Amino acid sequence: MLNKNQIAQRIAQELRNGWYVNLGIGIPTLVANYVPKGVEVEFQSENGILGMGPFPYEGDEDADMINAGKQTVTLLPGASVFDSATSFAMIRGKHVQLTVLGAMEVSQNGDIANWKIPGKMVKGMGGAMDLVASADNIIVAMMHTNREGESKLLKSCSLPLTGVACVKKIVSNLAVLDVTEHGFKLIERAPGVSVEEIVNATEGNLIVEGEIPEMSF
Amino acid sequence: MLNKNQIAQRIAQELRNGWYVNLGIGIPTLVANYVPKGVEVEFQSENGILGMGPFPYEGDEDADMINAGKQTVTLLPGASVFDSATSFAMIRGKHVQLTVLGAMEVSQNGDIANWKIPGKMVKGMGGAMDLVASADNIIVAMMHTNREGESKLLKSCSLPLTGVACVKKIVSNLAVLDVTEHGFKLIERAPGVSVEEIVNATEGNLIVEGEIPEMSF
Amino acid sequence: MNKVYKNAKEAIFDIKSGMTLMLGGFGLCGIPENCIAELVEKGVNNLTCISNNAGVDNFGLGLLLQKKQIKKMISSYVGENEEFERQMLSGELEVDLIPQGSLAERCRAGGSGIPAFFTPAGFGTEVAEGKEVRYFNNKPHILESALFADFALVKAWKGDKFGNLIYKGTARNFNPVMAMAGKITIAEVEELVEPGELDPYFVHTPGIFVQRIFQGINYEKRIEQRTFRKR
Amino acid sequence: MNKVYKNAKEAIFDIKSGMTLMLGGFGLCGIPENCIAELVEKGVNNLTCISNNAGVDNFGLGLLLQKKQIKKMISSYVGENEEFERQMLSGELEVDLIPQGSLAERCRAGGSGIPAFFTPAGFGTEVAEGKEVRYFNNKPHILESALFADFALVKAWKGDKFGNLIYKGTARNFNPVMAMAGKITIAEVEELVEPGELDPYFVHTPGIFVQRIFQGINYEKRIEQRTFRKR
Repeated sequence: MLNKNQIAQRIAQELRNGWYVNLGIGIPTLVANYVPKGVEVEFQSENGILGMGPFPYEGDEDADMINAGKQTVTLLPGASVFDSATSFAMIRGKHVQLTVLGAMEVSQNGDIANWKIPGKMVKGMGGAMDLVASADNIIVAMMHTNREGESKLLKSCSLPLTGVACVKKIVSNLAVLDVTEHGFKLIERAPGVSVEEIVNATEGNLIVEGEIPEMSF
Repeated sequence: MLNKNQIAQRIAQELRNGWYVNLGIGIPTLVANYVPKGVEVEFQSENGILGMGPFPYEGDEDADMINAGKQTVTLLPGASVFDSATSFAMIRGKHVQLTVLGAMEVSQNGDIANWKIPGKMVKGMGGAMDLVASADNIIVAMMHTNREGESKLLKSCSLPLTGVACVKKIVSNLAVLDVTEHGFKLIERAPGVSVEEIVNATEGNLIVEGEIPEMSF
Repeated sequence: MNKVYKNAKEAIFDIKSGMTLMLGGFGLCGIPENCIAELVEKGVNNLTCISNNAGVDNFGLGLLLQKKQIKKMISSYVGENEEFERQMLSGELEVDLIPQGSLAERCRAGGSGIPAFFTPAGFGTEVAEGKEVRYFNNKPHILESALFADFALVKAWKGDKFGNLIYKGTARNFNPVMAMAGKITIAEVEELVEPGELDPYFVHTPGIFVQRIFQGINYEKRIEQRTFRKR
Repeated sequence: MNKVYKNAKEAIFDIKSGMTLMLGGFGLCGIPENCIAELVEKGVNNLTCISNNAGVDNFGLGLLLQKKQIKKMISSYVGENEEFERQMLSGELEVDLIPQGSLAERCRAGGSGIPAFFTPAGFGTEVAEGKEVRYFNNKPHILESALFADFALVKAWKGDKFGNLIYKGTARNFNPVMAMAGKITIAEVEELVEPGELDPYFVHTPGIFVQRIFQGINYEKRIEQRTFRKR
């Protein structure tokens, strides 16, 4: 079973040279720590940064330099800063090659829900709806099941949707799965996790074809 | 009868303190030379200038600093330069208080034609269609008649339109006229021009009420 | 062209209860601190506030929420604010949640004379309810309309007397697009300079979008998530 | 992220006959001189060119018109060019004339994932023919669609290896919006600098919109209307 950092590390293997990448809040943010050697990417933050760098050194935090998670960050050489309309022009206009975000639920056709639990929690969608509606390449970082052990990979989402038929790949604590025409397709198992465990943790249609390799780092 | 400079000078009397003003090519450009004392305005040029100044001193011409008429110009202190989309955001968004432009024809309901003579001359509309469709306050600077002595203030335009029911005021070589619900309303005569001459030079419906004052400079 | 006001109190003198305001900022970054403080002081209420976020419990728009001066919020993300959540879930506060990119573009559209545009964001979700759907290039889009405000309150780094503004870092965010969409836009700046001091090639918000400007005081610039590395 | 090409010849190597190109510039100000010269040299034809103007008879896009490499022009203003007028009136050249603001906004829309928007410009004129009309706030608007190009060719003052660009004066004009709308955007710059040399708060075109960049040579920067005062 993967911890949060390992999920991020596995996702980082999907990065390709020259890509612009938007990382959501939470686990996705950690992906920046695992960019493979030899791969150059630039991180976009939807509040208006291209070329986002690491956290500042202690004492150098600048209230005027934050990321979309409101964390103090730095800029790398060659970075640029812009307004919110320009930022979403990049996103909506498909200039960002990969979006990584979290989810409360994903359905087997790629629907995603991550912004609202009716009557209980309403944080808002932030930039997620723009991101999932526009990105050609969306990877979801999530736990396979909730605290009660119930699957979050469903036949259809029970929560209000963020986007429809948009998720392409899921990296959970148990597995890597592609979202295909016929449902979730199991690609890799987390170290020490059996196919059976993944089958049991997946409510939506799960396609298991041939030998499923264990993921490697 | 007014010459081109006098037309510009009469239009300049319409400027009000604090206005942003877009001047078209030709006579309208000359308006900048006659801003009344005590009136502060800023000139917008649709290729991307706010705070356009006079022509540069000889030898200081900069190919990278032109106005919408492709003339070399300067910037005044407090000026700004921007891209074409931002420039027309200002225009379309009604942030410009006055537009002055030329016309080949104006009709009594305020239609204007100034960009094309079918089969003969097609220069294009440039920014004129955006300007006339959006400005609340449009003054047309024009000759009252063409070279053949035919009226250019018509019942309806014969040439392809630039905009419909948009012109508010006309300053011609013969007169100042408002465009009203019932047609052209004569406001002032050019020095030495009789009401009869104006009537004869105006094909569209012309309203003449009471004594018509001669314009003063 | 002198648009200078003495302070927030004078600049917002004619903001009245029931009006619609846009407020720049992302989280607590780039928010018009002086104007917000003065709105609390003034006690206007029944406000409709268009702002990406709603501040935190005791800062930013949270201050107006505490005093129940806000009738309706139009935002994209409102986490980090318990009082907000309480008022919303209890029905005291109307809330219109909008995808962040649509919010930014709708402000820009309002300032740009574009009454409506199509975007893919929100198709198939609650956000699309009641909105026209049209397919372009086989992909569904929804029609979103322009947003306007009686007053836009923005915060900039430096500004001149003509209203030209530049922003520092990510404090830019929604400020430029909201400056475009206010019937009256009030800019508060950390430093007010003379016309000619800002480089005309690098002005972020041309003065035409700004009707009033003043130099703010006592900026707290609170950091919401202080994250750092050890040296 | 190194996007640097050696020169125009290498940067435009895969531009082919029949393609749609966007070319920045207003009149002769801010035009991609090196790319245009290389297109002439290369001899590609049947091009659709989206550009605010069409150059003059012997410079700018006029050079491509002379060689009859252009099948169709999409522009807002094409005066100052006799060969253009001749080709257009004789029917050799297809011409789509668009209001200047709509042209700029349609490029920006293409780059921003906005397939269509409403604008008042052109209502009641030839431009509106065949387009949807809708009233907003009692005022008629027409629906305009996004523009795209196989290649956008833009000219900037300075640029870095990541494709970040800044423009000088009014040479900015259509360049930033066209940079957004090219499937591949090629930027030619007067000065190529290292990442970090441009101030990140004042970049005009973020590098994400630029796929290739090269330092141009022998800029003529011809002045169309040299106007001046005596000292």
